[in-house]
Amino acid sequence: MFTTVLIANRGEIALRVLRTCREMGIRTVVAHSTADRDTPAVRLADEAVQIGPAAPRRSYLNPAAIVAAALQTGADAVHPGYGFLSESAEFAEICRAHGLTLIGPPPEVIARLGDKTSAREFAKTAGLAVLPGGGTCGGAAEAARTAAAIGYPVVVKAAAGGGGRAMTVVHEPGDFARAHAATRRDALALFGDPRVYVERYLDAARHVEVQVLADGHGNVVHLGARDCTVQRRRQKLIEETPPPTLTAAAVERLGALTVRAALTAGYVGAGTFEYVLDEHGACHFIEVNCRLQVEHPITEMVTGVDLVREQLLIAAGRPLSLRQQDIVSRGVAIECRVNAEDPSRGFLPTAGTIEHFVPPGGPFTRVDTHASAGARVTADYDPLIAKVAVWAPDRAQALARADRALEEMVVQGPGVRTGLPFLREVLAHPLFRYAKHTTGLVDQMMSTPVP
Amino acid sequence: MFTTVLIANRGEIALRVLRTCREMGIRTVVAHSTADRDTPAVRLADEAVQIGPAAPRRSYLNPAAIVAAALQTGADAVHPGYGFLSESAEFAEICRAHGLTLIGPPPEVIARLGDKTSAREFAKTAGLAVLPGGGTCGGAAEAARTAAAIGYPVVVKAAAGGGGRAMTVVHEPGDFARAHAATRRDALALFGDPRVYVERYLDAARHVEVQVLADGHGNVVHLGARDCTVQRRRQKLIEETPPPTLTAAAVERLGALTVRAALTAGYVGAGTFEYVLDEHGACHFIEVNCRLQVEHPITEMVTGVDLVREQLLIAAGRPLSLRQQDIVSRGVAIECRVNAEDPSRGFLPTAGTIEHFVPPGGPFTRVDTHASAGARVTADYDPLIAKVAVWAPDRAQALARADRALEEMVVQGPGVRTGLPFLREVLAHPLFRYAKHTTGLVDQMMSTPVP
Amino acid sequence: MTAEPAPSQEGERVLDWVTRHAARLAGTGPAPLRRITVSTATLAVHVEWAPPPAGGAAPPACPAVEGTPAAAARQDAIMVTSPMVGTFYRAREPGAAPFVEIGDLVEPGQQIGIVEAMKLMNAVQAEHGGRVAEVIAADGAPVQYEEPLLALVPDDRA
Amino acid sequence: MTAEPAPSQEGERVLDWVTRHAARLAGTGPAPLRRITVSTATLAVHVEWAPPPAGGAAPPACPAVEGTPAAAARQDAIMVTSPMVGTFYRAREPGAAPFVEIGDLVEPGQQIGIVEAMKLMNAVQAEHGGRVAEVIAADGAPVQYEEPLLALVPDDRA
Repeated sequence: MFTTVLIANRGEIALRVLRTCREMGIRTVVAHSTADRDTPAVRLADEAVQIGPAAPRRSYLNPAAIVAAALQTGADAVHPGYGFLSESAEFAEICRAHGLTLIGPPPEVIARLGDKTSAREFAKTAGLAVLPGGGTCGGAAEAARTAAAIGYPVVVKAAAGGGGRAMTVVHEPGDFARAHAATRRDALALFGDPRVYVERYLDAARHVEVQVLADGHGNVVHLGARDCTVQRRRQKLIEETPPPTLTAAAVERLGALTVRAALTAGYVGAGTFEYVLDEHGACHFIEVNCRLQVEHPITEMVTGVDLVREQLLIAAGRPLSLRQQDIVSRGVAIECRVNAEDPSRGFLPTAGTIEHFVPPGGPFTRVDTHASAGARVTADYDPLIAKVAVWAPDRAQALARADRALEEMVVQGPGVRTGLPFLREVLAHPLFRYAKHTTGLVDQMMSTPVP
Repeated sequence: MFTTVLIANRGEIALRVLRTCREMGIRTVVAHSTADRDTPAVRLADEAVQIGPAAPRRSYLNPAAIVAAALQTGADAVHPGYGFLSESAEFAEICRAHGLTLIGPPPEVIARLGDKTSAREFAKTAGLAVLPGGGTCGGAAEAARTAAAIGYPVVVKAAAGGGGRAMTVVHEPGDFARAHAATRRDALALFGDPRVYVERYLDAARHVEVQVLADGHGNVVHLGARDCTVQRRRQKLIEETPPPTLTAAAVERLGALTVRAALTAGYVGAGTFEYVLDEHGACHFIEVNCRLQVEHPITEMVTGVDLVREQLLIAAGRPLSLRQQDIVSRGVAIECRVNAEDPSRGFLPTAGTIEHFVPPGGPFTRVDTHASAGARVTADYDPLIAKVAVWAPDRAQALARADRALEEMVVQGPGVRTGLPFLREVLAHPLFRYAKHTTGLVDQMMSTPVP
Repeated sequence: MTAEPAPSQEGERVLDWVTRHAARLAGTGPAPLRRITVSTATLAVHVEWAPPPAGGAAPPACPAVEGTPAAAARQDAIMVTSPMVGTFYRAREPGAAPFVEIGDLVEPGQQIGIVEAMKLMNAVQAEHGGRVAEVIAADGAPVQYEEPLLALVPDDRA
Repeated sequence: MTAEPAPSQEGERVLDWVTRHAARLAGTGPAPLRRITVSTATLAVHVEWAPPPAGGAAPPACPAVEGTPAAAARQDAIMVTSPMVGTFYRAREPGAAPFVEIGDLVEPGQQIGIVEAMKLMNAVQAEHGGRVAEVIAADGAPVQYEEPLLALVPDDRA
């Protein structure tokens, strides 16, 4: 096992990784920017290294600074968390070149599955259904023909993209050429790579994903599926497991398919295969996330498996101690992301200082947060303040518990607004309660004026 | 189901009960003293009634004030929490006379099992082993003969006692008469009842208890056993489940015996049967707690059963929905009680204002607390600030997790001292780690001077 | 949150229902109605009132609510508060004259009412003397511990 | 926490072990040794040092530590800090003369050292001029972002 793990991230996920390292007796080094000097992960770390200024390009996205910090503190492994460099094949290569174990899949796997076009091609060979569509190596005219063959609406997406950026929905053939050119420009600007591809666009879809663990010895298991349909700005807001519209048998089938695909890909580590469900319940592969996900706690709550612990054991070369039959899912878990943002102004992030902070507690309630009274919420980073996850034997009780937990939570301070009231509106919405919502739920809620 | 439940308690347990009521859609009224006006339970309650001054005799121990508050707010049930009036047969009678459902066993059951002498007699008829001993209706001479027959050391205990008070250990026959007389005086002063009984005293015992749920229709189940051996001043400090020294089969046997005894007693509600384990592993009944216990969260964590929810359903007359085979215990859970007290001064309670408060969080960590930044810790009540409970697949991981959680917890303020560092010393103690400790552990730790 | 779009005929019925009940509902809450949500097919109704102006469920720790004329008068007043939680009665028995009325002079120790808890009638006595400026708790009202019952203003003759 | 009482012979061995190792252990921690716990039978060793005097793992946000003479001198000093995390070198190559020494006059923009990260040698330049009052980071020391390397005092001639 590793002696020292450098945590190359911030916020709640830095703390999450630190907690498991501490429990496993592994020394932790937290690499942090000047803006994060006074955060709990830095306070609790065995050692902390200031790697750069607030701007992520010069700190959390700077491979040289992170590798230098790892080498000077004697770290033998680097945990990238999620976001930042967690899915950079290049960073994975650099770590390898410097004798550091990056906790995640090997660079080749990230390169193959991280690119959306090649992931799509891979998925087809691995026997996963994909939405009609294809890459557009040729010009705009060929792309338009692809779009016509798929049938409108279609979406044009950056091959190197992610996080809902450089992505344009086209409803009419007449709009295609302009959208195609604009998305290429965005893709080049955002990801340094103009390649795009075209895919059928599902208006009323549900978003489902399968969590896998794969060791370096050819063993792969899945830990069930999560439903992440409630999104705003194409980012997840509420996640639950198991997906309320899939039967246990359907989850098992999707899990088995995913395990086979992960094996084919030579996947190692914790990873997530994302799918959309169309209105007929058919599953289509979208992408692979080669890292831990924000919503991993709900899988932990129903399975009892500490995913960060498994990541560390796998990265250290251990064979998985869990077989598929050991993974028994119990009950329902729901996570609500509490962001510092203003839903009434298009979910605009807000900045300020938190004066009063009371996290929820009590039965079957888990809170992952780096916030406390006195913490500053800055515009430098993601607006996530806290993840509130609850467990219950069934979905109705889990929804009631989530609402109770959000109700008792206090986050107050000048300038600070949170999505707490909006999250409770989602929990109370009939479409959500009856699990008849799609990824369009939040837009529906925002566009219907309050009487 | 009840429309409105009045919560006749304070601190973390008032909040605990409120949470489940809220999740079940039951209106809550919190009855509180002037000292507890600004507590979270009062803030979150649908309605709050100030029932008296800080002194418990005139508020939380005042049946007239509680019943008046229940009647004027339209409550149909009263939840007594633990401590205060939770085991008062007289209060249960008063509630019944006023048409209020007291959430707990019927008054007759409390009267029979609450008295330690009659509980002992009952246990014998129910087939539970008790320690050699007996009541002392006769004089001191008869009691001394009983003691001699038992063999020294013996303990003289108040029949109406509890909480480790009016209880004297006698090592030599020559000390008996004086100890007997003194304990009778204490018992009269503390409980208004001079009756005492004599029992063999176990120097090196482990403390184990079985959680049961019984409905009003003759169904009783047990939810496994908890080990509560780590005590200071005869009050529990750390509890864990399952007991590390009992095999699953032994827990099952003890559970089945307890279920049979609860059936015999006509028990209704949630209750706990307490036992001591002698050095040979033999179990001896000590007492029944006719209420929810402080340490109930660890049972909830391993079984997934919300005990307060079950209490409410039972009190509303519903038959248990759980059969014994539905109760599947998973993993290990440990609770640490964080008290405002100073271990280096005999665990003397400390008072003050909490300025910084950061509860632990993250994976498999549950916190039950009414504290937050700005909260006052007063000498009026129990020094319990927070209960930190963790879960893990096995005991070693659970111990590491408990230590991690306590390490990250911050409770600071002028005058405030907590047992946090001491709890971590217990977790690290070899006797505790190897589960070879007895109820004498804390005394051993305190009496061995630090080199 | 908003109502689900309902098929037109059902929509008519729902709108009718909302219109008929809105006025009645408005009177039942502690503050003006803010929102009514109706969901069809399985019937979910959600009614929300504006947050009450003051602290809501909080006990009457401080009797003064700033900004009202009575509040201003109470600033200098001596409060007679309830010695226990129960029901406040202004008179010895139904129909009898109240112990005190506005304008009466009250002497220290004088009984000003009764608080009943569990059939026990407990006399409430004024600790200090003064002239009754306001009767705060109504006859038969449920009162909490230390809830103000009467406001007295100091009077030289008391 | 304290050692379990061991049988006398084992006790001798343990005491011997502690005595031999205490001195060595004392030098390894950031502060004086505070406690050694030894548990026999299954061997559990627990060594604890006193808390380090300053913030421990906290980054060197503020270079001044009040109360020391150097700190007093630094109060008015201009700090040249590291532009990145890496290894600080005072000279262009091993054995060469340092870029600057105490007492040297430094001009704005003058190179005062090198920070190496991932084999890249990055020149460190003084933003402001001044006389070198203290060399804070040692040659070959790991430095963090914004960690002070040199202290300059303003000098009219600079």
